[in-house]
Amino acid sequence: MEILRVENITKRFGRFVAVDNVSFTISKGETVAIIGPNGAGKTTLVNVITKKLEPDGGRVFFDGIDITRLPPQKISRLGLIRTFQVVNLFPVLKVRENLALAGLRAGTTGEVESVAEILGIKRYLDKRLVEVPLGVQKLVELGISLLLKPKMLILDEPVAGLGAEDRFNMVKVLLELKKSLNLIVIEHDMDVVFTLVDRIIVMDKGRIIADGKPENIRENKLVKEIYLGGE
Amino acid sequence: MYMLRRLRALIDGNIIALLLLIGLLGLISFTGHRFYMYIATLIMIFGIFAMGYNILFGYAGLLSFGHGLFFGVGAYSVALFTLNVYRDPLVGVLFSIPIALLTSIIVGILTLKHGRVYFAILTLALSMIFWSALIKLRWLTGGSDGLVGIPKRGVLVDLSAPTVFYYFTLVFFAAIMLGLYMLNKSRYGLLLRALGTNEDRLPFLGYSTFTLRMIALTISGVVSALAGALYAVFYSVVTPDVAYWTFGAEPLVMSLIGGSSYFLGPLVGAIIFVSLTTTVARFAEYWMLLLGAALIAMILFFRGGLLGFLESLAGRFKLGVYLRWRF
Amino acid sequence: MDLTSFLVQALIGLYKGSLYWILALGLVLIFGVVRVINFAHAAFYVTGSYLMYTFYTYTSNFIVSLIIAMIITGALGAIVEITIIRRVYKLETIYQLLATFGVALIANEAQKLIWGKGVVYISIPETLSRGVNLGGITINYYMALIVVTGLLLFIATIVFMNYTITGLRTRAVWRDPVMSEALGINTRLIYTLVFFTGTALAGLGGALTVPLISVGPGLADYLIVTAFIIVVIAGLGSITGAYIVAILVGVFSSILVLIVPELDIVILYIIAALILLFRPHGLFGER
Amino acid sequence: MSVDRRDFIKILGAGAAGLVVGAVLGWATKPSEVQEITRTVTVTTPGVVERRLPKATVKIGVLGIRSGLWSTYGEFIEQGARLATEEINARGGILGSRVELVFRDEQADVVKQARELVDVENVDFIVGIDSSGNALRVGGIVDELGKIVIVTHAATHRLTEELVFKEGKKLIFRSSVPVYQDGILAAYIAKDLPVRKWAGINGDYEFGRVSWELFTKTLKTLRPDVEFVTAHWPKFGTEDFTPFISALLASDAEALHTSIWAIELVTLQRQLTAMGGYKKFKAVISTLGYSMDVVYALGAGYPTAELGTWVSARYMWLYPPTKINREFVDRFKARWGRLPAYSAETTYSAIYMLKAALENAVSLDPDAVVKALEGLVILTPAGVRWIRPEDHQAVYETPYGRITHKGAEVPLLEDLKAVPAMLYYRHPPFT
Repeated sequence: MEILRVENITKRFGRFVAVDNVSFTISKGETVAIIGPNGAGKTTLVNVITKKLEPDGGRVFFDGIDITRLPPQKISRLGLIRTFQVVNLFPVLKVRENLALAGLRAGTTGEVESVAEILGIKRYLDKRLVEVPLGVQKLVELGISLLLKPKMLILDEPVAGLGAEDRFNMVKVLLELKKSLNLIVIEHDMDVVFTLVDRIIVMDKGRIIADGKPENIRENKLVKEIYLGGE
Repeated sequence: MYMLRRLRALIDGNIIALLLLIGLLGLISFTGHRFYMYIATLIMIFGIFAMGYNILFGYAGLLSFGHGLFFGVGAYSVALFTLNVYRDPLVGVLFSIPIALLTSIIVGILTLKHGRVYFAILTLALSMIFWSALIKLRWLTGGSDGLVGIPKRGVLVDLSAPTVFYYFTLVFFAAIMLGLYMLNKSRYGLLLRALGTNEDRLPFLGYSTFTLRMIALTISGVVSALAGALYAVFYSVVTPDVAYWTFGAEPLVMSLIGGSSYFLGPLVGAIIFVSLTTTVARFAEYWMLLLGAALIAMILFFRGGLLGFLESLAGRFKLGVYLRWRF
Repeated sequence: MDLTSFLVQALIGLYKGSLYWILALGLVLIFGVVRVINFAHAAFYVTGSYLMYTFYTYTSNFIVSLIIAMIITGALGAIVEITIIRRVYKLETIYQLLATFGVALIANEAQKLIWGKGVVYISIPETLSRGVNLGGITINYYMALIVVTGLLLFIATIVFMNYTITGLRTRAVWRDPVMSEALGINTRLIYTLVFFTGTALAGLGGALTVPLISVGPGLADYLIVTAFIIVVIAGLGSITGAYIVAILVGVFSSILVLIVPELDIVILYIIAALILLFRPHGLFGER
Repeated sequence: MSVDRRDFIKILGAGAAGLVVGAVLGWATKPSEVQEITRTVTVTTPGVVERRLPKATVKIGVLGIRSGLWSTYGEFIEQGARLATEEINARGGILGSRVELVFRDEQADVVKQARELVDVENVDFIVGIDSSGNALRVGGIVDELGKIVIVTHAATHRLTEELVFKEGKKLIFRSSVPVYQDGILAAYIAKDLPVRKWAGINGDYEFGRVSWELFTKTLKTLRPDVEFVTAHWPKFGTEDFTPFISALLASDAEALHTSIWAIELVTLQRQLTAMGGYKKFKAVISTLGYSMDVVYALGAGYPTAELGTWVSARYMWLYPPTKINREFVDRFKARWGRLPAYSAETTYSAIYMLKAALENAVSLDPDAVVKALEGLVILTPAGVRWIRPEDHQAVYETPYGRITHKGAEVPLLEDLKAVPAMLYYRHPPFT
């Protein structure tokens, strides 16, 4: 059964076409990675799906509902939650307050402590966000997303900028998460992608150039040429 | 046990300072010195105005140049109500609340859809329209001379004795300050602070920034209007000057002087502003010159306001920080 | 309402619009390049008027006094930039606004100290005080001179910005100060120069108006409002926009005086608010 | 202390003048008001010898505009107050008590300043106040101040008609003529001019509006054949009147009425001249045209219309041709180097009003002084002032005159036209 359907999404910036007529469907329970070189249009695509940006054409359905015209807060309330590439939270608020913002919205204030426990950031709860390390900030970002009770979670480069240990932690948490909800990750780190996902969508120059199981993608010639080959 | 924990969570440096100040203001009435009481009343009224203003400015991060409009709406509601409908200052002041609520919502609908710079400009434009209307609608507002004879002695309450009016203002002041304090501690306080910090992120948490901004504007508008209402009763007269943009910019200056990122900043700013203008105005003609110099000095050297300056001192001497609302 | 009086009213509006434009020009220039909303702009304008009054009274030479008034006002602007404004560039807009507001307060009171509290003006130079009679209304050559000066200033600014090296450098800073710095443009110098030019233009405007209006301490408080309305409706930082809007505001408000004398000023505010509600970036704003 | 000869003569003069006014009143008004007048005559009786005030110093707070565009008006008030005080102190003060002045800028929140004057500086009286809004603001809290306030410039009729007469705020007085001068008296001048079509340009604030309303209403009753063809309303702080002037000139008006004042009037007159207004308008009535700041600023360039540029003020140095006025003008000129502006005289006289009232009440108790001021008749430079008991308004006459240039230091006036105050003041109950 499908949970997300993207139909002919197009986004232009002036004359530049960032996302060019992209369509795909994701089924419930699937964990998907969107990969591609820089400027391939991955983040723009996610921005359009979650309405950080208005699409120039096409439609998006989430859980059977047309969300193309909905404002971001409605989409969030439907359970389609995303994170950002660069930590995008509330730096002067305490970690606990950052989490509480999500808790207050979704009625999960009582779970703040336990989520922090699971993510291993409990000892940072009473520090301001700016005062904690980047790895912890990324986990806070994730914690907020979890407290929002997502049906689907879109993670924009969850391990970017993290050290080896933080990266390992994050992947561990994500592996746990994929059991209970739909994940989409945008990621450059191929190790992470291949350990985590069931399906990979490859984008280049705003188009999908390949879509399939990880092992197939690894073998795809075109992908190798423009993307994996470059690594 | 739980109640006790809740209570402890509510107590911090701010509330202690606030209670001390309210107590001190209460004590001033016992001196019986009318000028001190007058200055204290001004501090309370402008304190309310500035604190109301800072909900929008310091919390929600929205710069308004049109708060004279809300102050004016409060002042003119009391005046028109007590002079034409029911002759009682208390009922009049309370009457200003629904009017201010309505005004805030209308202003919000007109101004909150665009970015922050345009919010500043649009509020300025709206307040200037309101100001012109006060001058032009002479049959209703008395034009530039305003409305005179707003009663202190009404059907229900008699505030004509200076001490009685002082306590009247003090009750409103204390109620509003404690109310704002609770707000600051509540979930809305958190949300408003988040709004001021990173409003673009909130929609992705499922919050509508428009609604949050509207809440901030409404609270701010109503509190500012209450200040205007008290001011009108206090002076017995209201003129369009209170709606002019320069008047509306005063709470901004107060917030900055005290420190707009601190809960008590605007109040501290109001105390300094009222005392300072009272003092420098004694230099007769050149008080504006001194005011200008003071303003520049503040911007160049004490940008966090007085509380920011104190915090940096406290930081230097490793004293705990009790005043900062963010903690 | 016959056609002649309507046309005359429009002509008067053209002259008023040109005055508004000369007042707004420096403001736009400074905002565009330096990104500072200069609240003290009108105070510099009035300073120009006072200086013109003083020098003209002593020298009786119109052109010389005009130039001296302009240069001294510009120099005062540069001094303010170097001592105060420079230190607030990196701060939030509101601090910049307040700093320039402080400068305006000081300037107003200083004018009172220097030139007294009385009313000051000079006469229109003999040759320009004559004029043409249109339906009983004399429009003198000096008014025409203002219109021409306004137009020349507009053309000069456009030419300077687009066809000279300094202009191109200024435009580079206008677009992207960080990148310009990386390219080796001395942004600091450009900022001071722009501030000098902007305030000198204010001084020129002020000096040009003394023969027409009367000057007193604190007049700036009343002038700055109109200047802001124009700059905001035009879209902050748009030079062409400011010229067009200034002329439009001049002509429009002038005609309003003729046809709805009861309401003119309110209508102007309402129209300004409506424009901003539907085009918050102003009529000619870029973003 | 004894009443010296000069004072005595002055008091006698005042008493005589009071009788004259009383006679006029008796002729013009209801019998009840005549009774009031007979009481005022008794006021002037010299009292017992051993009379002292409870304080060695009488402190008077002076409020005026001291910052911004109209600060010159605060200066006029200050000059008048200082001159009166210096004179009084040089002659032994009031009943032996010295007079001391405290000045404050009414632009720095007038109510705050008034409170501070009363509660901190402990002044016994307040005089001055330029702006109508400020006068009403102080008036609103005058009972809390508990001190007598004599307004010497602000012209809103509502101060005396509403606050004093209707609301019974007995502590407010006014030594200067209100907007009656600009509206009603202007109409009396206009009625004798051979023109029918009038235009008006007045400030878009209450003073301007009321001036024009009173002018048109009165003139219509006096001369039913007149027409008011157009009215313009420049806002407060208008720096350039050209669009208004061209609109005025586009109408078919023959004469112009304006209550624009101070710097704005200077600009208006200059631009009116430059745009050919004086070729079109046969007569111009400028109600505050003989305010000294305007007179000095326009000087020899003060334009004259064919049928006259009719100007007035709340007092003019060249009227009345009495000894007391001549001497006042001379002393003022010697002291300040300029001819007295009207608010200098109104403030000067306000202080003499206080002196007279104090000498009569022999008390600083506000109620006693209010009683002494009510109905007071006093000879002042502007002529005989009668403090009308009902509304505490000083009743006196200031004429209009045509601007003429005779090579004097300033433009002079000719054809002075005075109208009895009883005709052009509004009277209780102000309906």
